[in-house]
Amino acid sequence: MQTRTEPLVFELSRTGRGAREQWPQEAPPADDLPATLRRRQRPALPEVSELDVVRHYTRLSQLNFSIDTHFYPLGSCTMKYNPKACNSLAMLPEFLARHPLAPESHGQGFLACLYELQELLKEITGMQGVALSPMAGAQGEFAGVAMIRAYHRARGDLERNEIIVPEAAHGTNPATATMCGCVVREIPVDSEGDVDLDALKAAVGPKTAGIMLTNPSTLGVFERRIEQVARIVHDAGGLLYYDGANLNAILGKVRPGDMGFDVIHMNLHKTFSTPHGGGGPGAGAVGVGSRLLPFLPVPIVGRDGDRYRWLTEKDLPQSIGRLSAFMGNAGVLLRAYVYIRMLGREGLVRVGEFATLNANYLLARLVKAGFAAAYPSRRASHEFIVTLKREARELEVTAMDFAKRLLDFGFHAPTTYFPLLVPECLLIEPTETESKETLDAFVEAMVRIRREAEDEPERVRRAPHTLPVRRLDDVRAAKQLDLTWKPATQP
Amino acid sequence: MQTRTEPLVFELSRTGRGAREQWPQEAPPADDLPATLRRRQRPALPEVSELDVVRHYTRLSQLNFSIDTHFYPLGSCTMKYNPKACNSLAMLPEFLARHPLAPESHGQGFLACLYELQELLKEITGMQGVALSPMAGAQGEFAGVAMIRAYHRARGDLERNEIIVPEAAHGTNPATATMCGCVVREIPVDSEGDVDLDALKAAVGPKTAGIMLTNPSTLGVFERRIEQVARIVHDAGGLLYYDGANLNAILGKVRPGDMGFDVIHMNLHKTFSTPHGGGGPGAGAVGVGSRLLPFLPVPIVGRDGDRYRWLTEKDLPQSIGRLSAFMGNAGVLLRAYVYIRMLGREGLVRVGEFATLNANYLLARLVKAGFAAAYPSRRASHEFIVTLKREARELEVTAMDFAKRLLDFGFHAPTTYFPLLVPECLLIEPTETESKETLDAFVEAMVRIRREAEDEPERVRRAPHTLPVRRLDDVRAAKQLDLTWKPATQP
Amino acid sequence: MAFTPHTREDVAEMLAAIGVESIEQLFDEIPANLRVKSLERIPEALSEMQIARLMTERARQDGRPLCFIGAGAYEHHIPAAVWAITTRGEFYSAYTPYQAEASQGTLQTIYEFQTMISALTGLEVANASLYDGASALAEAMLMAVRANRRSKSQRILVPTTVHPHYRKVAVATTGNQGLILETLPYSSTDGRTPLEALEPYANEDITVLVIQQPNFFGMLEDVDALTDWAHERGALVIAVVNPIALALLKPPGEWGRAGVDIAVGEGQPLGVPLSSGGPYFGFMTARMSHVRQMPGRIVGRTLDLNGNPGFTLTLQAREQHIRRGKATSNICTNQGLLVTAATIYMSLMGPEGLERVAAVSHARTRELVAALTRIQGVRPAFQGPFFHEAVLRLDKPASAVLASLAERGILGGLDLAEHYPELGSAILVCATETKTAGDIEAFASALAEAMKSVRAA
Amino acid sequence: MAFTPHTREDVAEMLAAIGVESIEQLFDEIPANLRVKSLERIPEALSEMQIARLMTERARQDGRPLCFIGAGAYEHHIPAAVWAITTRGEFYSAYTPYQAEASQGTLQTIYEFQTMISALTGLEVANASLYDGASALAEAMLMAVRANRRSKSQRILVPTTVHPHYRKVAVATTGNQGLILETLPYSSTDGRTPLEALEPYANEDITVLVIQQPNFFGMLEDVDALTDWAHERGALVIAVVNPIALALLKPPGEWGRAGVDIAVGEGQPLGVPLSSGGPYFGFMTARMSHVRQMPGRIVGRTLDLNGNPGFTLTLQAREQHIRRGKATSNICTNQGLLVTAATIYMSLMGPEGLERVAAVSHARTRELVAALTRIQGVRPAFQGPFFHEAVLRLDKPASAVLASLAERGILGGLDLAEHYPELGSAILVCATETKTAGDIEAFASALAEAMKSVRAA
Ligand SMILES: Cc1ncc(COP(=O)(O)O)c(C=O)c1O
Ligand SMILES: Cc1ncc(COP(=O)(O)O)c(C=O)c1O
Repeated sequence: MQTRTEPLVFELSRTGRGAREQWPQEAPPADDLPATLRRRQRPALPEVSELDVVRHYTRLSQLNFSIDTHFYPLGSCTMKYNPKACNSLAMLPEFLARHPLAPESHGQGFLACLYELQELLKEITGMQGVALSPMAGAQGEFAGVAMIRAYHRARGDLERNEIIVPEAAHGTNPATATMCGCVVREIPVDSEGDVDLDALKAAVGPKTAGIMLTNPSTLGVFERRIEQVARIVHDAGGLLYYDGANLNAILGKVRPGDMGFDVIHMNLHKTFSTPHGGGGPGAGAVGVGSRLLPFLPVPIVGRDGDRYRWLTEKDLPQSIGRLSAFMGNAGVLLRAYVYIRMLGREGLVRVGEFATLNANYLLARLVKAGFAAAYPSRRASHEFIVTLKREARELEVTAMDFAKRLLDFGFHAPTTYFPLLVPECLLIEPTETESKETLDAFVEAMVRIRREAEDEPERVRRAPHTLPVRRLDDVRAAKQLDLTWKPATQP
Repeated sequence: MQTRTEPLVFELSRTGRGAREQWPQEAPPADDLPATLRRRQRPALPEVSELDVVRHYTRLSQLNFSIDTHFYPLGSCTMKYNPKACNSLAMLPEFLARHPLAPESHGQGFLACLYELQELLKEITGMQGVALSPMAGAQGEFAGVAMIRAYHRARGDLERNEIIVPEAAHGTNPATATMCGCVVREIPVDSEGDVDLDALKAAVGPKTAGIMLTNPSTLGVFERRIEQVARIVHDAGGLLYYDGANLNAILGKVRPGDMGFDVIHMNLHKTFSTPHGGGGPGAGAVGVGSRLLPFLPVPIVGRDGDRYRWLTEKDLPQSIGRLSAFMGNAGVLLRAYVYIRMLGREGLVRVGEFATLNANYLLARLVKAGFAAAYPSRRASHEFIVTLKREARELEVTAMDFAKRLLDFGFHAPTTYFPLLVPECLLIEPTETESKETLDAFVEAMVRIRREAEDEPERVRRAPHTLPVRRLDDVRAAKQLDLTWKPATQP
Repeated sequence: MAFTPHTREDVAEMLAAIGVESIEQLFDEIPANLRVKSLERIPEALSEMQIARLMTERARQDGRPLCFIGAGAYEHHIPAAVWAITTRGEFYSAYTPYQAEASQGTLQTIYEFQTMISALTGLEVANASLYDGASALAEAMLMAVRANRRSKSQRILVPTTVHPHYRKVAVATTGNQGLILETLPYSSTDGRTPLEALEPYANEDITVLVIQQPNFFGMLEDVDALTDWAHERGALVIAVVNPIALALLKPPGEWGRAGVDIAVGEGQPLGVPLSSGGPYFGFMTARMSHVRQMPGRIVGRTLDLNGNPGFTLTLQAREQHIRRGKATSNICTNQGLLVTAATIYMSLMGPEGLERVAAVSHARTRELVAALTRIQGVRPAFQGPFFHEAVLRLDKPASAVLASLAERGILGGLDLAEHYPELGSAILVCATETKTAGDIEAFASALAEAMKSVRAA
Repeated sequence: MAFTPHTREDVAEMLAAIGVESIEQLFDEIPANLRVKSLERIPEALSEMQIARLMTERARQDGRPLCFIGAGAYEHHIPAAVWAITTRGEFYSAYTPYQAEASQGTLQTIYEFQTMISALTGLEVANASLYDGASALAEAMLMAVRANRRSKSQRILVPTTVHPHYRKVAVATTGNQGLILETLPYSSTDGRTPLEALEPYANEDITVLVIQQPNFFGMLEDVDALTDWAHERGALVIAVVNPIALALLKPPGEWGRAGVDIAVGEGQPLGVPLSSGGPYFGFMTARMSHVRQMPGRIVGRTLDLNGNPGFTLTLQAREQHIRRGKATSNICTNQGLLVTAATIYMSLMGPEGLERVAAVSHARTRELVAALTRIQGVRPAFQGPFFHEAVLRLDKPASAVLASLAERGILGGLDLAEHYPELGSAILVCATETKTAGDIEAFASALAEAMKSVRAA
C-alpha cells in the first residue's frame, strides 16, 4: 500500500480548472426558473482536471487495506474473496441502463435472475418465502421484526412488544427492536456460550413478541440447544428471528428453517460474497416460514407461466410495505445470484465446510501458540474469539494494540472488543477463501507481536508504524469535530 | 505505492490448488491424438486460487509508478493522461468479441472508426494517405523505410541504400534502417541543436535513399532549417522520413506534410494518448505523400459509397505487404479515434500549445533555479534537456543519481542519458495534461536534491530509499543471467 | 467451485493440527436431526464461462430501450473514470473503515463527500450515506422527531407531491414508533403544495414538515413560504432534494429565513447507474446542532500520534454497535461504494459541470414537453415553473399508449394512474442531458402514432 | 477539451515566468510559411457523453454473431479477473520499466511470464513479447539467420501449412535483408508437410526450417521427423505454436532428438480478446545459447544495494537504444499490457485448467466436424490427426454459403479460396470451449439449410 498521504481534493482545486470533457457542451440559461427559487452562487465543489481526479482517487485507494490486497479476518463480517465475475456480470451495460420503473416487458432477463435467487435462497435456508429488497442486514432485521409485529397484530395479539436478545448479540439487533417500537430484553449466555435457558424461560411471557438469535452466535459457537430455545419461545407465543450474519458457517450443513426459525435475514454481502465496498452496499434479503408469508415486504418477483412480474401491495395486502424507493440493491442481488450459480450445490456445502475448517485450524494453532480461546471447550464455527486479557494484565498490551500492530505485519485486524462480554477480545474469521499459508503467517505474526509485547511493549502500544498515518486520536475527533473541509481549517 | 515486495506467483503455488471456477468442467481425454505428438507432463504453471491471483497481481501493480499515480516526465515518451473513456469505449463487448476475419458485413461500425481515423490523421499531418496497421513507432519506421526502398526500386533506382540519421536520433531509427537492409550514415548537429547542413550536403549522393528526422528533434528543439534540409535531400534524390514521436509538440501548429516529409509514422501511444501499458501496446500508423501512396502496407480501410471494406494487396499491388497477422493493434486504434474525436479541432491545437507552454515554463524555472539547459538559446519544444555535467563534475552526483532520488520524491525520473551526445542529460517532457502546481513541485524537488548533493551526496548516490527495492545491480543482472524462475534458484 | 484454495494435503495437515479425523467432525455440535439432508433444488455449479453466457443472454433480453422515465431515478452520463476507479479492489473489497489507519482511502473519500454534500445543500454536516433516498427520508423523520424537543405530537406533514414510494417507505419505517404522517393535497392547477393546504394545521402541534423540491411532478414548490410557515410554528423542516437540481436551485440551507433543518435525497443522479433501482445511496445533511441525532456513519478529521492529520469514524456513540437499543438508528452497512462513485463524479463535474448537467437536462425536458404537447390529445397537466420533469395528460389511456411506445423501444414515461388516479390518464416524463434532439423527435413521432393507433378508453 | 488543467491565471503566470507575451510566441522558431492555416476537416470536439453514444451505436451495429472462425485468433473464455487487474492504472498507464526501482510490478510480472512461456514451450529463455505471432516469426527468422553461423545461404524453408498471413509478414519483414523464403508443399491427403517435400533440399545449404504445429489446417505435423531432418543438415528449427495447444501437445523443446532452437507464437489465446485482430502479442522462446541474438526486452532477477532480490531489464546491449544500427531488432515499444493479461490468465488456468481448455476446444471441434460432415455435400478435406481446427470441403461455393450463414448471425469459418485455391470450395472451421452443443447444433442446421439454398457454382 501507498504510504504517503494525499492532499484533499479541495486543496487541488483551482478556480477555472475542470474536467470539461465530461461536461455538456451547452450551458443553456434556465431563465424560466424564478430567481427566488434559484441558487445565488455555485456550490463549492472542487475544480480539478480529469487527471487530478484519477490520480487523487487512485492514490487514495492505495491507502486502503482490502481483500484484494490483504488478509482481512474481521470476525462477524465474512471478508471472503469477491469474485470478479460477479461484478462484471452485474455491470453488463443492459443491466446498468435498466430503469427501475421500466415495464416488465423490458425486464424479463433481470426478473428471471431475481426470481431464481428467491428460490435458491429458500432452498438454502429452508424457508417458505423470500423478499430481496432489504438493503443491508439491519434493514432485513427491521423487516423481520416488523413482520413479527404485524403477525401478532393480525391475530389481535396487541400486547406483544418485547424482543429478547442474548447479550452477545450484534448492536443492530437491539437497535432494530427499538426502531420497530419494541422493548429489548437482554438475556445472558452461559460459560460455554450457549443461551442461558433458565434466563430465557424467565424472560418469555405474554408480552414476548420474539427472540433474535444468531446461530452460530457472535461468540463463534453453535447454539446447541436451539431446539429447546425454539420450543420455549414458541410455547410462549413468540416467534424466532434468525440473524443470518453467520450463515456462512453452516451453509449446506443446517438450515435456519429446520432449526425452528420463523424469519431470517441473510447478509448477501457476507455469505454470498458481494463486496463490502468500504462500508456497503450490502443486501439483507429476508426469508420467512409459512406463518409470515403474507407479511413480506414488497416488491417481490412472481411468476405467471413463463412471465415474471412484480408482486406489490395488491398481491400482498398484509405486507409490512415498502422499504426502498425501488427494488433495493438490485445490482448486489445480481452479484449474489451469479455467486450462488457458480458455487452450485456442492460449492455451497464446501463454503460451510472450509470456512469451519479454516477457523478451527487457526484456533488450534493460536491455542497451541499460547493464546487463550474464549470458549476452549467448544468447536469454532467459522469464527472464534481469542481473549488477550492475560496479555493485557501482565504486559499492559491490549487487544487494540495487537490489532494495530497486526496492520504493520500486513494483516487487517480481527474485530476487536466485540462481543462486549468477552474482555480484550479478538473475534477472528478467516473465511474459506484463505489458504493455509496465510493462516500460518497470521499465527506467526501474532506470536511475534506477543514477543514484542514482552520485549519492547512500547513498540506494540504505539503501532502502527508503517502505515500512512500513525495511531489516530479518536477522542480528539469526537471532541473537536472537523466533519467538512473549510478553506481555513488547519487541524 | 506499496513498499513491500511480493513473492513470485510460483512461490504461492501448491500442487492441487487452482482457480477451478475458471476451468471448463469437462476434461475429455483427447485420446485421438497420437502419443508421440502429446506432452508427457503438464507444464510447470503455477497452481493458485483466484484470490491468490487477484491479490498477487493487485499488489504487484502497486509496485509501479504510472501516470495514474505519479508525474512521469519521461522525455520522448509523451506520458500524458490516458482518458478512461478511450479504454472503456474500445472495450465495448461487441468490439472485443469481433473476430479479425469476420466478414465486412459484421464490421461496418468498427471499419467506420478506422476509416475516419485514417482521414483524421491525414488532415492532422498533411499527408495524402495513411495506413494504420504498424504496431508501434518502430514498425511504422520499418514500413516507412521499406516504402522508401520500394519507391526507389520501382523507379529502377537500385543503388539507393543509405539512410542518413542525425546523431541525436532515437535508436530505432538506425536499427530500422539496418532491418531494411540499408546502411546508416550518421550526421552531426550544430551547437544550437540544428542539423549541420554542411555535413548533410556532404553525406547525400546517388546512394542516398533518404533521411530520418524527428522535428522537433530529441534535443527538444525545432529544426529551423527544415526546408533547406528537405531541399538538399530531395535534390539528391532521397526522401524524407518523419519520426513522429514528437508530434505532440507541434500538433495543430505545423504539419510534417507541409515541412516536406514524404513519409511519417505517428506514435498513437504518445501524441494520441493511448496507454503505454508498461511497455506497450502502441500503434505506429504511417502517413505518406502522393509519391509513396502505392506502397502503403496493407490492410487499409477503403470506402465504396457508404460501405467500408478492407483494401489488400489486390487493391495495392505495389504495397510493401503485410506487417501483422491481422489489422495491427486494432483496439489501440479505437482508443486513438475516441481521443481525437473528444479533442476535436480546437483540442488538438490546444495540445501542442500547452505541451509547449508546460515545457518552456518548466525549463525557465529550472534554469532560474540554476540548472543548465543544453540549448540555452533555444525555445523548448514539448520537451527539453537539462545537463548535469557541472553537478557530476563538482559534486560527483550524476544524472542517474538525480533520477533515482527523484523517485523518492514521488516523481518518475525524466529520460536519462538520451540523447547520447549531451553529457549527464535529463530529457524532460512534462506534457500538456500536468498542472502548474505539479511542475512547481518538480522544480522544488530538483532544487532539494541538488542541495542534498552538496550536503550529503551519499544520500543521493544511494537513492532510492523509499521504494520497494533499493538501487538494483544491472551489471550482475547481465552477468549472472536469471531469466526464469526455477524451484531451486536463490538469487 | 467455492473459491477455496485447499489442497488435499492442506486438509490433512489442518485436520491433524485440530485433532479431528474429518471436516464432518467439526460439525458435531449440531444436533444430528437438524442436519441438512440435501439441497436438491440447487443446481450444479456453473463455470464462470457458463454463467457469463447466461447473464449476457439475460441482459440482452432486456435490451436498451430509449428511456424517458425519471420519477426518482435519472439517466445521466457517467464519466468512464468514475467506475474505473470505484471498482478498484482497494475500494470495492474493503470493509467499513473500522481500522482507521488501514482505511485512509475510504475515510478521506467520505470526508470529501461530506464536504461536497454540505456545499450542495448549504447545511453543515453530512453523514456517510443511508440506503437510498426513501429510507433517508424515513430516517430523517425519526431524527427530526427526536430533535424537536418542543413538539410532542410526532405529527409529520407530508405533501402528496412527495414521491409516492418515499411516502410508503416512511410509513413502513416510522409507523412502528407511532409517528403520524398526514398528507397535504396539491393544487390541481399548478401541481404544487399551496399554503392553504397547511391552514388546517395552523394551530396544531406539528413536529415536522416535509418539502420535496422539485416535487414528484417536477413542479417547484414555494419552499421559502413553506419553510417559514413550519418554523414559525416550531416544526422542523425536512427537504427532499435532487442533488443535480441543487446545482441550479436554492440550497435547502437557504430556504426561508432560517433554512431547513435536515435535507435528504437520492444520490443516484451523481454517477450511479440506473441498475433497476439500486444500489443507490441516500444522503443526509443537517445543521450542526442536530449532529448527535443523526443516524449513520460520520467521518472526522483528527491528528495521529505524530500530530499529522488523518481521518477516522467519529461520534460513534450514536451508533448501534456502541449504543445498541438507544442508537439513533439500526443502520450498520450503508452504501459506501456509491459514495465513492458520487465523490468522484462530483469532482469531475465541479460546480460548472454540474450546473450544466442540470441546465441541459432542464432544457431537454422543456423541449420534450414542447414537442409532445404539439401532438393532438397531449397537454401539460400543470401550469407554473417546473424542473427537469413534467406531467402530461393524454386523451387516450396512458397504459395502452405506453405499451405501444414500449413495443417501439421507447419507454415513454411513468403512468400516474396507480398513485394519482385523480389525474386521469397522465404520464410523468423526463429528459436528461443524455437525450438528443433526435431522441426527442423519435419519441414525439412515436407518441403521435401511438395516440392515433390506441383506442380511447 | 484537451485534458489540460490550465486556468487563465496559470497561463498568465507561466508566460511571465518564461518571459513571453503569448503562447503563440513559443512557436516563433517555426518558419511562418509552414504554419498550419486550419484543420478544417477535423470536426468539433465531442464530449465524453457524445463519443460514448457514437461508439456504442457503432459497436451494436457490428453485433455479436456466433463465431466459428479460428485461423490464428481464438475465442476462449477470458476470466473477469484478467482485465479487471490488467486495466488497473498502475499497469495500464506505466511506461516501459526503464526505472526498475519504480517498476517492480511490471518487471516481476514479465519475469513470471518468461518463466511460464518457457514452461509451456520447453525452452530456456523467453522475451517480454513481440508485436504479434506473425512478426514474432519474422523476427525469429532474422534471429535464426544470425544465430546459424554455419550456414551462409539465408535460405529458409517454410511449409505452405504455415499461416498464410505469417508467411506474408515474414516476406515483407525479412525480404529487405535478403533472406530467401522457399515454400514446401503439403500432402493433399493428410494436409501435412511430408518429409518428401524436403527431399529436394537434402543436400543444400539451408539455414532454417519453420514448422507450425498444429498447422494452419489444424493438422498435426510430424514434428520429430521434421526437426531431426533439419538438425541433421545444420539448419536451425523455428516452431510456430499455439500456446493453448501446448497444454496437450509436445513442447517444441522436445521435438525430435534435440528440440527446436526457437519457438514463437501468437499469445492471443491466453486471455486476450479477439478485438478485430489486436492488440495481441507475439511470444518467443529459445535455447539459452541463442539469448544474445534474441530481439526484444528481457527481464532478469538481480540484487539491490541491500542484497535483496529485484527485477530489471537486462541484456540491453542487444537493443536499439544501446546498439542502434547493430541491434538485434528495431523493436522498442512491445505488447506489454497483453503480457500482463496473459500472465494473469495462465496463473488462473494453471497446468490443469489450460489442459482442459485445450482438450475441450478439441473435443468441441471434433463434435463440430462430426455434425457438419453429416450434412450432404460437406466432407473433411484431410485425413489424420488434427487439433482444434479443421478444413471442410463443400460442394457448393464457400463464399455464398458463408454469406448465407452470416445473414443468420453465424460466422461459419474462413473461406480458403484466397490462400489455397487448389482446395476448391473449402472452409476452415474451429470451435473452442466457449461453444455449446446448442451452438454446434445451430451451426449445423443453418449450414444444412444454406447448403440447400445456395446454388452450385
Ligand atoms: C451479527 C451481525 N448481525 C447483523 C449485522 C448487520 O448487518 P448489516 O451491516 O448488513 O446491516 C452484522 C454486520 O455487521 C452482524 O455482524
Ligand atoms: C524519438 C523516437 N522515435 C521512435 C520511437 C519508437 O517508437 P516505439 O517505441 O513506438 O516503437 C520512440 C519511442 O520510444 C522515440 O522516442
